[in-house]
Amino acid sequence: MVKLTEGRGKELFRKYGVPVPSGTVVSTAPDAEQAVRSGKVPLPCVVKAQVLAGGRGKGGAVRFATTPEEARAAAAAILGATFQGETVREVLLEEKATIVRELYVSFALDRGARLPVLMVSARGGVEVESVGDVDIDRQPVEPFPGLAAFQRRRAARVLGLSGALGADLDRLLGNLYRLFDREDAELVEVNPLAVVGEHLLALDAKVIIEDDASFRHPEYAAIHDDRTELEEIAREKEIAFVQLDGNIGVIANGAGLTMATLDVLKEFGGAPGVFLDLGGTDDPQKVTEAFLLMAKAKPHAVFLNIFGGVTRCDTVAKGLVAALGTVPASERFPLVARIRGNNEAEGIAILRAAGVASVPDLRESAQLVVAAAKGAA
Amino acid sequence: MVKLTEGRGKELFRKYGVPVPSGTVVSTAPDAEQAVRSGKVPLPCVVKAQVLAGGRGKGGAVRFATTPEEARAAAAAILGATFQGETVREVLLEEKATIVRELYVSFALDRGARLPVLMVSARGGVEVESVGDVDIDRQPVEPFPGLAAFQRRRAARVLGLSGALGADLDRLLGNLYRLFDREDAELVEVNPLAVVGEHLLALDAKVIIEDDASFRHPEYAAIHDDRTELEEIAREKEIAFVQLDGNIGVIANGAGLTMATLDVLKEFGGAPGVFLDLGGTDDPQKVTEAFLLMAKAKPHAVFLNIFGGVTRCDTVAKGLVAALGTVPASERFPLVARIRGNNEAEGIAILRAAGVASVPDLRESAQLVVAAAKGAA
Amino acid sequence: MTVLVDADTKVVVQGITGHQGTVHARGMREFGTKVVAGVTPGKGGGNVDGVPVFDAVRDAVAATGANAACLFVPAPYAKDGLLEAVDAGVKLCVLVTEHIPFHDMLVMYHYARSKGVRIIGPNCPGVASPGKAKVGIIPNVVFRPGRVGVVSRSGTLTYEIVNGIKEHGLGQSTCIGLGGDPVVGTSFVDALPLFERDPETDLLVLVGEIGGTAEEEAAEMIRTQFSKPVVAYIAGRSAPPGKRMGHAGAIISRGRGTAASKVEALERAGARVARFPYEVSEIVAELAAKAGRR
Amino acid sequence: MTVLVDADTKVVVQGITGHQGTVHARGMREFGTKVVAGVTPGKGGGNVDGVPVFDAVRDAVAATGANAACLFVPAPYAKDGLLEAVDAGVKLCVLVTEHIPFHDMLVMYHYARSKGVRIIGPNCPGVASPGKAKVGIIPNVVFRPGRVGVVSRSGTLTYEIVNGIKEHGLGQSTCIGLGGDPVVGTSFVDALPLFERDPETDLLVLVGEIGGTAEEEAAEMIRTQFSKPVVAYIAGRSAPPGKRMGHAGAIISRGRGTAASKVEALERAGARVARFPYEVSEIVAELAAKAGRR
Repeated sequence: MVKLTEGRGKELFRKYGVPVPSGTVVSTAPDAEQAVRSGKVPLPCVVKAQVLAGGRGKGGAVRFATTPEEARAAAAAILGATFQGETVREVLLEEKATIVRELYVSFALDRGARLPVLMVSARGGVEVESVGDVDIDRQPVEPFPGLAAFQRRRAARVLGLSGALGADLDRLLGNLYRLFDREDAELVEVNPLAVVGEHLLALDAKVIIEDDASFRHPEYAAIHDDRTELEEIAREKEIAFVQLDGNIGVIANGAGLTMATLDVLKEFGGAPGVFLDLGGTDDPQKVTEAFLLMAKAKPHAVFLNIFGGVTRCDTVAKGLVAALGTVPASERFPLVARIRGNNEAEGIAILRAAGVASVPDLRESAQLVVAAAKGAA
Repeated sequence: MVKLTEGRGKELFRKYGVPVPSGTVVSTAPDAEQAVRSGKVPLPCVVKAQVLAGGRGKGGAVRFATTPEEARAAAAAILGATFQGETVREVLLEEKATIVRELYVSFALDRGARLPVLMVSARGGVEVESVGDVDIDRQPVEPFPGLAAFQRRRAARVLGLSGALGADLDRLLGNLYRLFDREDAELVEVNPLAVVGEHLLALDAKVIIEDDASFRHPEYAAIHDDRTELEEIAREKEIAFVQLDGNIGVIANGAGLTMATLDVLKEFGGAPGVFLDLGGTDDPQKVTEAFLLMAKAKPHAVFLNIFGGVTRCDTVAKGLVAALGTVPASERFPLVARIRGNNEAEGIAILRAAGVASVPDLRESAQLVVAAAKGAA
Repeated sequence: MTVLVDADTKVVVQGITGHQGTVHARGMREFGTKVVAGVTPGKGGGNVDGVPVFDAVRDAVAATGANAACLFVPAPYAKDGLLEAVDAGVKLCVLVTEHIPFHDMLVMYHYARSKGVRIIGPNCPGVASPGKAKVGIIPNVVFRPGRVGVVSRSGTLTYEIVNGIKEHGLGQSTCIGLGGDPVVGTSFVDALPLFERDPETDLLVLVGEIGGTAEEEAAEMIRTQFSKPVVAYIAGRSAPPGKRMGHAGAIISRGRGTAASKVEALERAGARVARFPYEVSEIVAELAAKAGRR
Repeated sequence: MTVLVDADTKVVVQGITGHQGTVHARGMREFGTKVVAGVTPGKGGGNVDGVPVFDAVRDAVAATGANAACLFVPAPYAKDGLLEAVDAGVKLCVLVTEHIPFHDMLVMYHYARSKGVRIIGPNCPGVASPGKAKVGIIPNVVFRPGRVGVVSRSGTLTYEIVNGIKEHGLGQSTCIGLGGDPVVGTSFVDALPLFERDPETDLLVLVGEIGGTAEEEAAEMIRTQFSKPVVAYIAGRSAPPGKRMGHAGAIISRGRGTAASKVEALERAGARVARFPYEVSEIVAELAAKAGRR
């Protein structure tokens, strides 16, 4: 998934006709001052760190300014700081709104119903998790015929908006749903949606775009703020890769088997570090690349747990043997292999020829790798 | 329904990305010459009368020109001429295409299936009515999910188009369907859709827009080339009005009852002239207006046949009596009334007070009005 | 239930605060129908002749258990009104509104169908079963309980013919006015099985018009799957080709859908076809008399 | 038919000329499945291992009577491929393709449903009944005919567990791999009634994952409407919150969909919940042995 920063989310809001305050994103303190001086950002203004973490207000990542100098100082204080592990590289400056009421509006996916759901609450401006279910109105939206006018009217009644504000909401919801649909969003959330004077303004923007739709949206391909460097390399090679805190590397295939392997390692006292899911490849070259990527993460021991389906055991064995030949002796680590399923016998034979034993029992192989990691530590 | 001329249809085609030859519409012969001289219309070119009637080619309404002077002469010959009762006020000039093949493509409504239907035929360039069913491929299009890629591929196979021409057709069909859907069309027909060099070109455009969608398309309100003057007045007053060749005026309510009245009058040797359907009004003012409109058509006799449902008999009677008072003696005509249904007794009483008798039996009243018309003739 | 409505039918009138809505809600109640609610967005909380008005159909259904909707919503908003009724769980929607674009009707029809909801109309008089309930606008005065079913594409012509049946001393089981628009929620072939199954209908009157092929399709069904006597009438036998007689259902095009083709198909299917509206009740009376003698 | 497939299942493979399509078409045939046709637009007229290839699913169905489709169509074209299969009248679509945007799946699911077509997947291994037919990619080697049903959101983990059942000397009635994407054509609650009705299934193995609430919903159905013994396993008990483990089904969010909540719900519903994959077949063997003794 691609989480957009508030600034990028608001750009999308503007494009789809969802009203947002006047503002701009800058990456230096002087630019912040200049943005205010030029009139691009009216005063008083808000200066917000463009990080994905929540709770920015409490963490000092949101500040206020009434002069260009204050805007500069606020930006200087925030830029380069770290919030929940994220370094601030950009700040959003925007006009501070005089809020009459704070509301909540979002579109998300209801997996059970297989429908998008429109959620609204008159209790906006707080973490939606803290709002009781009774205060959140949910309406499923059928892709055909799409968000209907009667649903928008109901949302307006729930939010207590009528007249010009009701008409504003009607347009806003239509536009927000179009954004959700056309941009392949997993989530579009406005919290708070503020009543400012006689109009509605989206004071925050949370937009998550679905990875799988990237063939329709190449513009989001570059945005992956929460990946580590190795995760990024893995992505380019189309290998699912997750870095945790432990010291055992796991190469498996399939999300379920990968997670099950984690469960078993933990059971035997192991601390899994890097997880690498080959998925359904049957290309030995890809196996080799995955293995070399694993070596870069410097695990204390590696557990190769493959059940051959689309991925054939002999393919994995060939890729593994090829990779073993290129890892320098200094970077070697203990390896426990377990390969089962399609072409199991051929795979085991290839590994045996390269001096690697396959341990067919999952309990036994997991215990071996945990012991090996402890020995290497 | 609003039938668009070829020129207007092609404007829509351009707007939706359906390729048409370079061309323009002019209304004078000098403008025709100028359009060619300016290069707006490349030579050789075609000069086509912008009338809605079919068979223009045989009627001399389509001519060719290889010089600006010839274009002028062709336009002069066509403009002001009459084809099947329509006077030519505009001509379309466009580049003459070198046709490799002529195909047929249309979207229309299949009432039985309640679905739009895509029809294609490799036998284009002739009246589609003359093409056998076996040579026309029909594919219903579900509004959800809309025209699918596999349907466009099938159309391409049926038409024998592949490679760049197949891709052209794929785009063209997608755009034509969008036009059909978004412009509320009853019919969008391209005949011929021509293969010209390596591309497809729509050499004709037949577009019919639905009247009922006029609240979404005010731009079509002015276009009603096939209405008589009285029909146009009736439309403004929202009265359904049809002019035929006979001498009996009929005021009825509802399309079915109006047609049934026609059937009965013919049975008794009458010749219905103006038909006026009040629909479901219960506004006496509208009845008065309808009656005065009828007077303008100068019928030899008028038959008022009302079955009161939404329209109440007393309302009709009041409106009729009000109208009778304003028609000058010189324009009077024999009137036979038959009013039944809701508030029948009140309506009959009102008419009786104004000296008009209501004849309850349809057979008898029809015979009376036929006799009256013959007496007046 | 006999056909579509019965004594358990509870109607919500959408657009009840408009002139038409108010008048016909009253007409339905005078017929004996349970009109339990009205809906007009923004007017919730009030009432019309004592019928409570709600802002949304969902609220009306929750409060009153309405299971049928009668829509007097203006054409530009009719699609939304229908979607709302379907979403609220109503199972029968009578769409009185005229001039609804057929592109809207395509969406409404296919959506309602996917949810198992029946639409009658648009541009239709609706359905009435004398002694049970009426959803729509057919004038009450033409009815009298009986055993003749009526299904029609017309409006006032239906009233004329139903009234004729009454004047011949007979009565009706159920009368459905389907509407004559290009896209209708319920067509003859959808309605015929309802009458075939209905134990209260002995004989069916079918009133068609020129244009479209709904009557030809009905004839095919009558021939193969309909066991009761049918008396038919097709309006527009003498209409000139290509001229509109008032609505889009009445266009003659390409030689299909002519009166001749419809009459021929119906006669071939064993229906008695009247040449004029007044002949319908004459034939019905004749058949009823014969059946009575047997 | 037992569950979804049987000896009358005739499969058309969409994307048969691709590497995956060719390999798995072969695998299905080796399983004993009637693979009657392949489809690849533009390659009609050829064949793959003797299976005729058509340009369109409609042509393939007309020529071969195919009633199930197995799709190996790349994600950007998968929606069209599915719509084509539904339009052609196929009744079961196994969608092996991964990385299909869920917005596309919403359209595919609701369209297929309106036409009465069942989708398995996307991003799934498909369905197999040993001795009858397989539509999908589950490796043949793990199967052996028997009376244990398996339904799972996982891929290889399913193979692992199915294989374990075989290694304990037991066999499977039907195994369905549902796929773990956010929007799936068939979920646990859709699949459970099929196994409940299936006379060839004595016991059901349910393999879930963290994320979503499909397992909680399944637990509720097991508690109230499922009469056969259930052995469950939930992968990801020790996965860290908020980290993706490979696909979108495996996100922990807002405290719902945790392994703990799933395990608790299943245990409350009377299911035996294994803590590790290898425990599943151990429990199954234990229950089978007990049932055998009775």
